[in-house]
Amino acid sequence: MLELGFEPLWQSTGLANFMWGQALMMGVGALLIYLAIVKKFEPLLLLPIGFGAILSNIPLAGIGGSEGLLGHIYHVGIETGVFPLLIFMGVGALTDFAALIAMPWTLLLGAAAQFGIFVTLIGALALNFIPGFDFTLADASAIAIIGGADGPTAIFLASKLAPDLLGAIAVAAYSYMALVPIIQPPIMRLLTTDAERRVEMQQLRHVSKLEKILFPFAVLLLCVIFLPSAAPLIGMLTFGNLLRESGVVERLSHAAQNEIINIVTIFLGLAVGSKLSADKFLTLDTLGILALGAFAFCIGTAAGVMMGKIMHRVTGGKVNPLIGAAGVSAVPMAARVVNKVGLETNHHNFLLMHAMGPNVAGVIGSAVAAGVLLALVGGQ
Amino acid sequence: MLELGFEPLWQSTGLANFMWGQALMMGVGALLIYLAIVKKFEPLLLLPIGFGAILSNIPLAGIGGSEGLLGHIYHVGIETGVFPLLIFMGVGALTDFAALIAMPWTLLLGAAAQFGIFVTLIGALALNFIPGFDFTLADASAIAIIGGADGPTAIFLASKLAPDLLGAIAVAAYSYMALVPIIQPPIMRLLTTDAERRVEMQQLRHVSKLEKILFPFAVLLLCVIFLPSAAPLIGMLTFGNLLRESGVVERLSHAAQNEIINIVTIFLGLAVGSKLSADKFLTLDTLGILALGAFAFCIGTAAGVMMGKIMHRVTGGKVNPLIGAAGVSAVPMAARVVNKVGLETNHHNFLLMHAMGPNVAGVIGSAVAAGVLLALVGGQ
Amino acid sequence: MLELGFEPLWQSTGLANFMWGQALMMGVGALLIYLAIVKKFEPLLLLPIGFGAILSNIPLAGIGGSEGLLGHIYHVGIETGVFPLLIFMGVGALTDFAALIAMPWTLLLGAAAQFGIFVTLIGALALNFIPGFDFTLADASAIAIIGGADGPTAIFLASKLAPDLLGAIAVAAYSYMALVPIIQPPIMRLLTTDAERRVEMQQLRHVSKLEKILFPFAVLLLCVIFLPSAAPLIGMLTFGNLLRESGVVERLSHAAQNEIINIVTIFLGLAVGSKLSADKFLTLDTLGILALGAFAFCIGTAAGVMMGKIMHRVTGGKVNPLIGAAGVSAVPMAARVVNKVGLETNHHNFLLMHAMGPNVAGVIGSAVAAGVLLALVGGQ
Amino acid sequence: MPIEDLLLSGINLMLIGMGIVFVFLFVLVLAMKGMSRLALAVTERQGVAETLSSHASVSGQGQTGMRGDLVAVISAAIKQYRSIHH
Amino acid sequence: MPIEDLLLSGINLMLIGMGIVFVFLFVLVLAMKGMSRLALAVTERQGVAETLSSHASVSGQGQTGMRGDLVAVISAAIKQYRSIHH
Amino acid sequence: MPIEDLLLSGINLMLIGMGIVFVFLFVLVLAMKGMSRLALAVTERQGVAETLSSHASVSGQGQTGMRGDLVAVISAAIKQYRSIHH
Ligand code: NA
Ligand code: NA
Ligand code: NA
Repeated sequence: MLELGFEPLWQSTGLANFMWGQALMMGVGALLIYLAIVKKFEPLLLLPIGFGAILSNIPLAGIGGSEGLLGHIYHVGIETGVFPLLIFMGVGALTDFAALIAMPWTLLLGAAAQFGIFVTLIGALALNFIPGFDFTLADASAIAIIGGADGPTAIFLASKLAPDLLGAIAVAAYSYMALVPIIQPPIMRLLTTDAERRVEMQQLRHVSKLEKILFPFAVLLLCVIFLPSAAPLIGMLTFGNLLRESGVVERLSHAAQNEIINIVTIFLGLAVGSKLSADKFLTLDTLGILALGAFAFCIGTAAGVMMGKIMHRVTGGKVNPLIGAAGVSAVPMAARVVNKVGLETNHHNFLLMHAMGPNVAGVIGSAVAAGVLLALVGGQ
Repeated sequence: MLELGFEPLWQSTGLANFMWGQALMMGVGALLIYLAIVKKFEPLLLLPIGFGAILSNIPLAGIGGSEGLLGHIYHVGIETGVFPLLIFMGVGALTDFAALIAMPWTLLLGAAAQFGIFVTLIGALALNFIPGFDFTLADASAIAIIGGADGPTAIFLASKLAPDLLGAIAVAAYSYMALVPIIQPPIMRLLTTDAERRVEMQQLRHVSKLEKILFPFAVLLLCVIFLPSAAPLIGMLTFGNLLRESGVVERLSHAAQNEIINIVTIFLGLAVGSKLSADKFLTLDTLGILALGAFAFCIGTAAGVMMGKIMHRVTGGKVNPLIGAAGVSAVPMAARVVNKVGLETNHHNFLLMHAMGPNVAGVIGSAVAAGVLLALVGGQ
Repeated sequence: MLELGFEPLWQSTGLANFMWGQALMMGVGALLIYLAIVKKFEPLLLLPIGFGAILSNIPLAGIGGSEGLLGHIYHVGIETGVFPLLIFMGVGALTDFAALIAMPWTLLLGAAAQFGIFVTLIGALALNFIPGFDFTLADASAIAIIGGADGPTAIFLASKLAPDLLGAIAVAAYSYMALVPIIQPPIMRLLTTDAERRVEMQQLRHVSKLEKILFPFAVLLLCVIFLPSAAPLIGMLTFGNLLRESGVVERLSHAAQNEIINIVTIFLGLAVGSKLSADKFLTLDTLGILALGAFAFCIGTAAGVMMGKIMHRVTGGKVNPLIGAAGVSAVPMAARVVNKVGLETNHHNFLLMHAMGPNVAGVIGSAVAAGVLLALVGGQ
Repeated sequence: MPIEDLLLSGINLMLIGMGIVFVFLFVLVLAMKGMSRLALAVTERQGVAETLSSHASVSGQGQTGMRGDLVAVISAAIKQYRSIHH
Repeated sequence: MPIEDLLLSGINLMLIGMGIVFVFLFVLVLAMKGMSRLALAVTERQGVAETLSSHASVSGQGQTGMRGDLVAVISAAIKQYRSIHH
Repeated sequence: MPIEDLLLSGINLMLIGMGIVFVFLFVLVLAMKGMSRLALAVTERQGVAETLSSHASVSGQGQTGMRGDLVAVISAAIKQYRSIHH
C-alpha cells in the first residue's frame, strides 16, 4: 500500500533536492535567453541553448540524462556529429558564393583570419602556467576553433576533441559572433588609415550559373586531395550548395534551407544547452574559454585587416582593407559591420557585396583549420 | 533448388495464418478510421491510429514487431517519450495563453477539473472487486489520466506506467475528447441554473507582449520548485510557447507549429495503433477503460462547473459557471461547447474567449496531475 | 609533445592514401551528378546518390563507414527499410488513383508488365553460365525488381535480399527510369500497327470521393488476404493515399507530400550513394546488372503492349494498345511517353489520362511482385 | 546449387509469381467494380455522402449514435473474441 | 496487495494529488498577478519595452553593456559556486 | 606532458596549420580561376549552356548519347579497376 504522509512527496520536490550549482546554471540559461530576446544575440541558437540549460538542470527530472529527452537528442545528434553537419548542409544551401567566385583572391583574407584560431590555441596552452588551468592539446584546439566564428564548425570539433567543454565553447562562439559589431570596429579603425577606409571597390563581375555549379566541386576536390579530415564539413557544405545551384532539385534545396535546418537548430540548441551543467560549466575553464574567445576574435579580425592592407598595397589601392575583417566569417554579421564602418568614412561606399567574399571564404577557412586540428590532434 | 508446389506459397498467405483476434482488431482499426473520416472524431490522431492498428495486425508481416516499421517508430519515439513531448512543444507553440493571463484565477477551474482524474483512479481500483479485473496502482493511474482530456499527456504517462494499456488508453482519450460535445452539455445544464448560464462576462483586458514572454517562465519556475516530475511535459510546453511569444525565432516557432508537430503526429498515431493487438486490446480491461474514461470526463466536467458556481458566488455573479466545464482541457473543443451552451440561453453571450482561460489551464492542470502520479506511483 | 615534421601530415592527406578504385568511384558519382543536372536524369535521386558516392569514397574520411554520417543514415534508414517505406507513403499521398478506379481492368496491363521482372530473374540466373558471374536466387530477385521501374520498391527489396548489390541496383533502376523515353518508343512502334496506335479512347467517367476513399482499403484488404509479405509496401502506399483522399487530415497529407518525402529523399539518396564503393560496384556484377536492367525494361514494355493488344481485340478496338507500355510504372514518365507516341500517329489523340491507369497499376503490380519474391526467396 | 536447378527455381518462381500477380490484380479488378457499385448505391442513399460533404462540425445526433456504435461494436468484438479463446 | 489497501492508496493519492494541483495552480495565480504587475511597471519605465519593440539590429551601446553583464554575471556565478564547493 | 612541450606542439600546430590553410586556399584561388576560364569557354561553345538553360524535358538525341556514355564510362572504369586488382 502506498505509504501515507508527505515525506516521499517532499522528497520528490525540487526544493528538497536543490543544489546551488543547478540554480546558478538556470540563471545562466535565463541570461542567455535574455540576451537572445532582448539583445538579439543569435536568438536562433542562444534561446534553445538557454532553455536547454534550464531544463537539464532541473533536479530529479533528469531531462539531460541518458534517459531524458535532451540526453536522447544529444546522443543521436551531437555525439554522432549529425546535427552540425546537417546545419552545414543548410548553410551551403542558403549561401550564394557568387561574390567569392567573382573575387577568388579574397580567399586569402579568409585564410589570414584563421590566424586567430592558432594564436588562441597557443594562448590556451599558455594559460596552463596559471594554477587551476590544465588544458590538453585537444582542449586547446577545441577552444581555439571559437576563433573560426562559425557555430557548427565549433560544435562539430568540440564534440570530437573536448565534449566536456562543448557547452562553454558553443556559448562563447555564439555570444562573440553576436558581439562582432562591438569587437571588430575599434580594431578595424585602429589598424587602417582614413585613406584606406575611403577606398571604393569596383563593381563585381557577373558570375555564370555554370561557375556556381562547378564551385562546390572545386572546393570538395581540394579537400579530398589535401585534407580528407575536413571532408565531412566541406562535403556537406558543398552538397547543400550544389542542391541550391544545380537548379534541378528545388524540392530538396527548399527542404535543406528550411525544414531540415530549422528542425535541427531547435534540437541542436536544446542538446548543447543540456551540456551546461554546473560541474562542467561553473569552472575556471569557462572563464578562460570566455577570455580566449574574445582574444581569438580580436586576433582574427586584426589578421584579416592586415592581410587586407597587404592586398591594398599589392593591388595598388584597389582593395579596401576593411573587407579583411569579414574573413573571420560570422556570416553575415561581419560583412554588415564592414559595410557600416566603410560608410562612416565615405557615405557613398557600399562594401557589403565585396565583404561577402572574404566572409564566406572564412567559413571554408575555418572548416579547413578544423580539419587540420582533427587530423593532427584528433588522432592522438 | 526452390521447392515446387503451392504449399510454401499457401503457407505465406494471410488466410492460412489468420486468427480471429487479428481480424477483429482490423475491424476496430477500420471503425476508428470511420469515426475519424465520417464523424470527424479527432481525425489527425484517430486516422493514423486506426491505420496503424490494421497494419500491425496483418498476419506474418510483423509490421508492429521489433523488426517492423511501426515497431521501430514505437521504440524510437514512444518508449523514449520523445514524440508526446515534441507534440507538447508544438501545442505550446500553437497556444495563445493571453486569455489565461488576463484571468489568472481561471487556473482554479483548470485545477478543479482534474478531480475527474483522481476519482477515476479510485474507480479503476474499485473495479478490481469485479472478477476479471486486476488493475495495479500504476495501471489505474495511467487509466485515470484519460480524465485529463489531453492526448499527449495520456500517452506520455501510459508509456511510463502501463505500456500494455497504452493502446486502449490513447483510443479512449481521443475518442472521448471528440465526444465532448455529447458528454458535457447535459451535465452543464443539469448543474447550472438558467440565471447562471445567462451571465455575461466583461471583456478581457489587453495582455502585453512582455507578460506573454514571462508567463512560460512563471509556469516552469513553479514546476521546478514543486514538481520536477512534471518538468518534461511542462518544460516542452513552455519552451514551445516561448518560441512563439519571444518574437525573435520565427523560423523555429513555425517549425514547431507545423513540420515537427505534423510529422510527429503521423508517426505517433501509427505507433500507438501498433499497440492495438488482440491480446492487449480485446480484453475486459479495455471495456473497463472505456467505461472509466467516460466516467472521468463526466466527473471532471462536473467538478469544473461546481468550481465555476463557487466563483460565481465569490465574485458576486461576475463569473459564468459554464466556463468551468472548459477546465478539462480538450482544447479547443470544450471551450467551443461552453460557448454553444451559453448561446442557447442568451443569444448575445459569447463565452469563447473566457472559456479559453480555463481550457488552457486544464492542459497545465493535467500535466501537473501527471507529474504527481509519476512522482508517487512511477517510483514504485 | 606533438611530433614535428610533415610525415604525419603527409600521411593524413588524401594523396598519400589514394586508391584507384576510390578515384574511379568518385568519377562514377560525378557522372551520375552530370546526368542528373545536364541530362535531367531523375535528379531528385541521382544527384544525392552521386554526391553520396563521392563523399563515401574520400580516403580516410570514412563518411560512409559505421561511424560516419552516411553510415549512420544508412543504418537508421535503409537497413531498417524505413526510408523506402516513407517514400512510398509520400508516393501514395501524391498519387490520384482516379484514372485507375475509372478503368479497373487496366490493372491487368500493370500485371502483364511485371513479366519483365520474372524474365529478368531467369536471365540473371542464366548469366551464371558465364564465368565470373555467381548470382544467388536472392541476388537475381533483387536485380529482377529493376524491371518494376519503381525506385523505392527496388531499394526496399534489394536492402532485404542483396544489400551488396543495392548501390548498383538503385543506380540502374533510376537510370533506366530516366531512359524510358529512349527505351520504350521503338518497342511500342514495333509491336503495334498504325491502326492500333490511332485508336482514340472514350473519356473517363467521374470518380466519386467515396470511391477514392474506399480504394486504398480494397487494395490493402487483398494484400492482407493474399500476400502479407507485400504489406509494408502496399500498407504505406495506401496509408499515404488515404491521408490524401480522406480530406480530414490536410496537415498530415501535406507533410507526407512535402516535408517527409523531401527530407527522406535527401537522406535516402546519400545513403544509397554510400554503397557505391569500388569493391562492391566496380565488378562484373554491375555490368550484368546494367545489362539485365535494360533487358527488364524492354521485356516489361513489350509484355504490357502485348496485353494491350489482347484488350484491343477483346474490347472490339476500344483500347489503344500503347497504354499497356505505361504498365511498367516509372510514374509519370511512362504515361507521358505513351501520350507522345500516341500523338505521333494521331494529332488529336491525348492518351495521358488513360495511360495513368496502367501507370499507377504498375506501382501496385511491382509491389505485389516484390511481395512474392520476399515470401518465396526472402525466407531461404 | 547447380545452375540448372537455379534456373528451374527461377522458372518456378516466374510461374508462381506471374500467377499471383495476375490473380491478385484480377481479383482487385472485381473488388473495385464491387466497390464502385457499393459507392454508387451509398451515394444515392445520400447517407454517408452528406456526412462526407458536410464540413459542419459534428452533429450531436450523429455522434450519440456513433458513441453507442463504438462501445457496442467493441463490446461485441471482445465478447466474440473471448468466447473463442476462453 | 489487497484491494482495500489499493483503495486506501488511491484515496491517499487523490488527497495528495488534488492538494498539489490546487496548491500549484493557486501559487501560479499569485505568481501571474505579480508577473503582470512587474510587467506593467517595466513597460511603464519603457526600458525593456523599447528594446522589445525595436526590431532594429542590436545597438552597440546596449551590447557593450550586455557583454560586460555576460562576463560579470558568469564570473560572479562561478565565484559563488566555487566558494561553496571548494 | 610539460607545458613547454605543449607550447612547442602548439607553435608547431600553428605553423603547419596556417601553412595548410594558406596553401589550401591559395590553390583554391588558382582552381577557381581555372574553373572560371573553363566555364567561360564552355559557355561560349554553348554546348552545356543550352542544355542547362533548356528546361524542356530530356531530348531523345542527347540521351541515347548519354546512355551510351553511362555504360561506356562504367565499363571502362571497371576494366581499368579489374586490370589493377586482378
Ligand atoms: Na571562419
Ligand atoms: Na486537462
Ligand atoms: Na512497376
